[in-house]
Amino acid sequence: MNDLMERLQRDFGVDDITVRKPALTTFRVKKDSAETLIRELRDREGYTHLNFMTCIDYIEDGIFTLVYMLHNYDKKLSLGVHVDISRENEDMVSIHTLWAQAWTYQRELREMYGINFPGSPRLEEDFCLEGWDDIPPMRREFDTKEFSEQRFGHREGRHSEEPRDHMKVELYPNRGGDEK
Amino acid sequence: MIFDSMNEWLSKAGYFSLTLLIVTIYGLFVGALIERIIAKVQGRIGIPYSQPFINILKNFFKRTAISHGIMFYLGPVFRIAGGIGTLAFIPVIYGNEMFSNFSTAGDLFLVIYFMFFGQLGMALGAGESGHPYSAIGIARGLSQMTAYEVPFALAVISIVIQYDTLSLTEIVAAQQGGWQNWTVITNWVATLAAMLALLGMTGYSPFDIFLAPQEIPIGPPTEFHSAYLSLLQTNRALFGATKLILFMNLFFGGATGWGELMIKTFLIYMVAIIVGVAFPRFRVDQAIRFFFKIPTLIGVMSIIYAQMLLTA
Amino acid sequence: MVTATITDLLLHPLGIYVLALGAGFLIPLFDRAHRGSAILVFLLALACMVGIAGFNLFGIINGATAIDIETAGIKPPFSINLRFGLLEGGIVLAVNTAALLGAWHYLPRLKEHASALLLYLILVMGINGMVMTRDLFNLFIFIEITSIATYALIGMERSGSVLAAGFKYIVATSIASAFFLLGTIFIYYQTGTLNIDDIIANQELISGPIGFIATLFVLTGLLIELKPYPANGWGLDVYETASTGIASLISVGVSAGMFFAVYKLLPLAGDFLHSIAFIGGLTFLFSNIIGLKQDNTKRLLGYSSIGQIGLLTLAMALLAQLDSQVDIQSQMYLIVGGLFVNHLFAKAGLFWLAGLVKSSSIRGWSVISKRRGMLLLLGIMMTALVGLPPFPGFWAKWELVMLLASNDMFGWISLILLGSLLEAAYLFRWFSYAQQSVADDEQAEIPVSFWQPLPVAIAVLLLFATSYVMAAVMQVASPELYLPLVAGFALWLIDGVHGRYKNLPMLVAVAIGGYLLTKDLDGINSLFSYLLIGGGLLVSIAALYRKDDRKGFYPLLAVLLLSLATLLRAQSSLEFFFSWELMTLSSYLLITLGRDGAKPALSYLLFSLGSAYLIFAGFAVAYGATGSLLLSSLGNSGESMTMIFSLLAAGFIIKMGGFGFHIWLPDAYAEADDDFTALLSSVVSKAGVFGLVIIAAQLGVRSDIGLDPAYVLGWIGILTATFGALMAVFQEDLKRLLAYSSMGQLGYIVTGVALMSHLGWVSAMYMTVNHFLFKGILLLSAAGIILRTNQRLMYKMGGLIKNMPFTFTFTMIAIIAMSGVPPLTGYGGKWMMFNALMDKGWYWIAALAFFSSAIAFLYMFRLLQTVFLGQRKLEHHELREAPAILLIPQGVMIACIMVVSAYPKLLLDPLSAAIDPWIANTLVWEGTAMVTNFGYWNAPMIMGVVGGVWMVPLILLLLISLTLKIQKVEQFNIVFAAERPRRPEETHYAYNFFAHYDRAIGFLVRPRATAFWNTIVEWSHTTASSLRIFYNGNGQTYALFVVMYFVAMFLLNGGLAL
Amino acid sequence: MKNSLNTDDTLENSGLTEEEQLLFSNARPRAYEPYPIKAVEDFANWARANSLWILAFGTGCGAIELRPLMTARFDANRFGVAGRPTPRQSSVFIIGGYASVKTLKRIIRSYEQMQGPKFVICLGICPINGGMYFDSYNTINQFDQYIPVDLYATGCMPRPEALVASIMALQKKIKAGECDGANRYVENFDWYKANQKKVIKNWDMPDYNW
Repeated sequence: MNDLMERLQRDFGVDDITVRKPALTTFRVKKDSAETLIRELRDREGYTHLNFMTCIDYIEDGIFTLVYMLHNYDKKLSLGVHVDISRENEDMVSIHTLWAQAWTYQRELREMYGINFPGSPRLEEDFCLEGWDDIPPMRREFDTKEFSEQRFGHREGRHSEEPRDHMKVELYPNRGGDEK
Repeated sequence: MIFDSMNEWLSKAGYFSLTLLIVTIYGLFVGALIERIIAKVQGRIGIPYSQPFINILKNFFKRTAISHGIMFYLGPVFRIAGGIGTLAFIPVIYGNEMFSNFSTAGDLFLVIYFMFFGQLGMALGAGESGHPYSAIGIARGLSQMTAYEVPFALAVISIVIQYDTLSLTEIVAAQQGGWQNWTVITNWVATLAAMLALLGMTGYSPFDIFLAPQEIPIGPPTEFHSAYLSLLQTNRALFGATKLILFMNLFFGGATGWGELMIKTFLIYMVAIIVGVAFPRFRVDQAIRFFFKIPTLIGVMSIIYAQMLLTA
Repeated sequence: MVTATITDLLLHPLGIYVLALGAGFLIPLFDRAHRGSAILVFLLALACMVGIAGFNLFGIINGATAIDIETAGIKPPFSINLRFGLLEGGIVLAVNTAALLGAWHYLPRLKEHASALLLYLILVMGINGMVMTRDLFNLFIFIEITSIATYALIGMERSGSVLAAGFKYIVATSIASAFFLLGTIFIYYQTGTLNIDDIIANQELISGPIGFIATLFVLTGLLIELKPYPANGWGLDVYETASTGIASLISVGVSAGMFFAVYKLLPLAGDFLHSIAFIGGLTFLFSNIIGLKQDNTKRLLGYSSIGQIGLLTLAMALLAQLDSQVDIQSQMYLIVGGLFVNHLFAKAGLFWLAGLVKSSSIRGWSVISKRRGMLLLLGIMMTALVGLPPFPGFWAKWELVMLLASNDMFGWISLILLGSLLEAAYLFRWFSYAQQSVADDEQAEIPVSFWQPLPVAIAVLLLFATSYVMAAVMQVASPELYLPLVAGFALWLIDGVHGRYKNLPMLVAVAIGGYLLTKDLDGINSLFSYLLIGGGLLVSIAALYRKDDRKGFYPLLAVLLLSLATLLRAQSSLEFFFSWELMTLSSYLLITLGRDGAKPALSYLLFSLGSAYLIFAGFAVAYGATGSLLLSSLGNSGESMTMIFSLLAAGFIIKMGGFGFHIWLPDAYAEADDDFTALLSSVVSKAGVFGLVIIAAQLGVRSDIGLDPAYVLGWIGILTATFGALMAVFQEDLKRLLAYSSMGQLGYIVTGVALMSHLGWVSAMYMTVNHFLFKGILLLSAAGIILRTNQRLMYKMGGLIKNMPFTFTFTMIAIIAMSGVPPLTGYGGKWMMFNALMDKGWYWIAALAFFSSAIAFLYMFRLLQTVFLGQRKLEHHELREAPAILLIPQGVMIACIMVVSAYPKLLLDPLSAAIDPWIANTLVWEGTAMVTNFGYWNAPMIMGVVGGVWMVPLILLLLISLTLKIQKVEQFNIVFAAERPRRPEETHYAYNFFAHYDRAIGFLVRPRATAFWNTIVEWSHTTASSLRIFYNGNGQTYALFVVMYFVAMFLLNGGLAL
Repeated sequence: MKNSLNTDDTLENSGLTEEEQLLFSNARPRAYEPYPIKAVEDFANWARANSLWILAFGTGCGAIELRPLMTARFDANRFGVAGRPTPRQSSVFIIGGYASVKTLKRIIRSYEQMQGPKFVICLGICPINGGMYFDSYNTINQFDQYIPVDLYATGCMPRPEALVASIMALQKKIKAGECDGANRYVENFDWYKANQKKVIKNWDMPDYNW
């Protein structure tokens, strides 16, 4: 494993290598070399399986972190490849040429985050949301509560309580909610 | 002269209406009874005895309906006409002129072929609904029918050889005088083949794929509802009971009274039910292949057996 | 008196030679003056030759004695010794006519060289000489003259291959002449004479080894000239390369001369007759096998020529053998003459056509697909060549086969029939290429003027004339027999009229003709006449729905329907077979008129001819056994009865598409015109039923011998029914489905006939009528559907009930009538057949009948579901109902179905009455109920009960509907939740409808029969290829073959034993 | 809330292409009157109450609570309850908890395909006010804005016992002749349709799924 990481560090300049579990290591790689690196991992290193790919919105840093989770069946090892892309320029190289099923993930990411994967099949089609007409809902600038109230309405009479306070009242009604 | 024959027709029609009523109610009732028995086996209480009747009433009391066209509208009519007609051509109670219905119109052959009448009409009605699942259900149902017809036809030929007649009345007459004269004893091979065919005919598991409630929502009648459906439900009870009466007449000595009829048909029905609850469902091509193997073989043996009986 | 003498002198047969030689001298002279005048002299000379031959022949027919000529007043061998008798006259007239017509055809080429004109005349004269001479040496001289003239004429085309071929030709014929000359010398040595009559008179002098060798030499020399297989490569090369004018003359003229020379010497042949017959048969068969593989037009014609000459040789040798036992001189004239004239004109005509079309490969003949006149000529020539009626070849073959049969020579009969079938195969394959129309840009313009095909047309007329003469001689030429042809011809004259105006005359013609032909029939024939003629007329009314011109359709239809009428009134097997072949031919041509009809029509024709030849063989056996041609004497055939029955039944079953022989049926039905398919299935197929009933009546019932084949027949019938139904289940094409269904339904009828009981026959006849009714309706409905949707694949339709409610209703009723569901007609047929089967104890067949009628439900429902129900395509929303003219005949038939359903007695009484003379009536009626040993059937009561039980729920539902709000919805308003239907195509469940059934028992219907017949075709092609190894194109090899041929003859005839 | 019934008898079906207009009915649903004779209506209501056929369409997490109903422990068969796989033949629609926008579209289709009289029971809190999904971008908050509801069985989730109780309550309500959801839907059709179209943005089906 260390050999591989050293080589990747040398060849691709990966950083932020973290061993999260004995069988799971993650690292970060530059956007430009990500596709080459993943291809290398698939073809040379036996990481033939794409577990999933997903995205994390770091709105504070102005980036999306794409996570490609790869798996090696022979060594029973997983690798998480993190790729940072800018929130303003949310384009990423499509990997559907490596794994045909990746286009599904990419469609989902396109719909939920608005990330573009040029060349990926059926990218513009609806995936989960039918007829979505707002900004992609998983972007953190999207205010879901406001959207919900505006679109779905709000029924009067609903109120929320802090569970801890509520349970105190429920459990110790005589003491006014005091647990002592 | 004309009035005489009119009178005769009218009285026959009147008696037949009575038969029809009894058989339909009996069919619905026995359906509920079977449901309750199954429920008991499963540790439940099960439906009330009145449930089948209420279901039919409920559907009659539906206030809206749609129609896909004239054949769709007529499909259930054909279906229940097939059921009623089949019953009309069967003498229900042996030795009772009142309940011999219109059996002078034709013989066993007529009954067997008239069974197709309702199926064909229903298939056309379901076809016009335009639902692909209806068509799939019919395609499966018809295919399965061609398969179980084979052992049944062989068994019928066998008993026709045995009794040398196609007349249902005479076949029943030949079985009178004690249980040892029943076909099930005298020609048990044919009975076995026919009973296997009955499993397919009743459409219970393992031969219920053409109704497949989950995969192709209940097959041919997918689109039928409201009053159409209540006609179909009535027919299901009526036609089921009619088939049992036919089997009773052919293989179990017929009946000389309504009580005997009910007991015998109920017991015949139980065979299909017990097999049904015990076995999982066949795919339709498996079902076809099944019928072409063992039941057909038994049917073939039944003809040989009948010929041996004849020479012996 | 003086004038008479002058006339006599001028018209003396010798004038032919004088004319030839005289014109030969004059032509160069006139040529110097003016080319045109030379041509005039040339043509005049030829015309006079024809005239002289005709005049003298006319005299001889009218009782004048044969003319013997000895020129120069000296005795042979120094003079030319000629005879002009009946045979000589006929042949000379025919040859000269062919030569004249050929000259006309070839004139554009001939007139380029004056010497060519000269040579042509010399060649014709040589042939005349060969025919007329009575002197061996003269014969040799004429052979040489002919050979050299031929060689010179071939040499006119100065291309390498032609010259090579010509050289091979001259080498081979020289060797042959050398053999002949040697033989002549030996014969002269032994007999001291060269006069053929003297030689024959002194036949006993030719004896010992020398005599043997002499005869061998003479005969072999002549036989080689006839180009026997395999020593005939040289001849084929000439046919292939020489221009058609020459090739035709070689094929018909030179061969005729040689052939007649052999004929003259036949009395000498004695023991050699066997080998001559063998050679002829071998050549006939093998040439025709090899012909299968040929694509080159002229070479194909060459094979055909050689084959025909082989057949002639065979016939002649066989007849000569028989002649020694009984006197068959008149039949011999008929057979040999008929075959000869047939070959002469048909083959010459084909060569001339080939010359006009100038396509070296038969695949290129599609250029004439638009030239209907030329197509017609081509078709007639081929028909004649194959020996189909009404051409001379038909009569000759009939006589030949009958004669052979009466002498128990069945081996030769099979060989002749097999060879004829093969010949038909490749000739009509060619025809089907000629019919295939090509795209317009590929349509090469063939520059043919009106006058150019005229020789061919005249040849056709001559063929017709000869045919009628022959028929007259055979005493079958009744106007009734020819009525179909006359009617067809009359309608053909108005074929240029706009399409719809032709239907009415056709209907009138058929109605009147049919009435005249069938008015005095009784019994079964009368019943069938109502069905075939009445039904045929009814279905033909529907043809009005087509707006286009349909060139040729109506004349052929008239021929077809009227030939059915003549079939019904046939008293003798000859009339029967004549009508049968006419029916086959006209239906074949009608199928070729369909969209892609050419290829399926070919297989239809081949199977039909196969079946016809089986029938032919059956009749031949019967004739052999009874010595009578009457159909009613079939029953006297004693021990051969089983054989006759099997042959005839096999023939009829093939025609009906019986199990294993069905592969022609779906394609032919599918590709024929839609309204014609209706006729084909509902009417024409009944001809097979009629034949079957007739032979069953004549053969099966009268003795117990018929029983065993009847059981086999019953099984064939039921297997046909089962597999027809099974195959119909898996069809996507509407018409193919109906075609297989037809096959299946006819299977039941076959089984019904095979039962040989009264009930069985009544059921078979009842089902025949029923099949006519429902299949007529179904196929006419299909015609309407196809007209509107322009589509035959069922899964591309759907939901048409909304557009075509009448068509749907009619189809539905027809399908209920077909399925056997009470109360409609089908039930009665099934019930009676089941009863009859149980009566007979055929339990297994009964079980299969049950099964197949259950399977039939599958395809019947599929037809209704996928075409009329389910989802309608967007492009079909605007479709209209089928035209009224299609619906009216259907409506009439529906009415018939309804009436017969309610009162089957109306139909059953006449059926039963027709059958009563053959089998004792066993039908028992109790009021309206029919009672059998097993059960009873009360049709009116069933109808009443079903009507009643149907009305009750209907009224109930109508009442409930009053309380309901029923909304009429559109096709996509079906139950759906997750995904809505997008397109009707995706929502219509129709393609591969019974996929699960296929998975379960589809293995039963994998196309085994097709594979079998394909293997047969493959095998015959392989055989053809392997038989061709002798033809390597090398002149030396060919010469060697000629020599080896002689050696083989020597050895075969026991030369070593000397 | 009671809109006057649109007099125009056809719907626009503007969500469909021109070709598809041919394939779907554009008829406007119509309300039905009770039987003129009270006794007949009562009898009919009794029959309807005792034969409740539930559409087998699990729309949300609550569908899991439906399964035990048929088991030996709860045995809803006793009350005439049975499952039915096709909406045409069903009379009761049980909304199993939260309904996402995507599912709502299917619910509307299925509901409209059911034949009246038809009844709707909502399970759980979510159909009432969104429940724990009150702020979700794709879960509707007030189900009765889109489909008329006859009965709510609240809780998260209600147990099968509660479901049985609600079925019995529904029966009582039907017998009393108070379940006229189907008619309410028809009478306020335009209002319901407007609400539905407000949340379902890709309206690619006819306005009423007959």
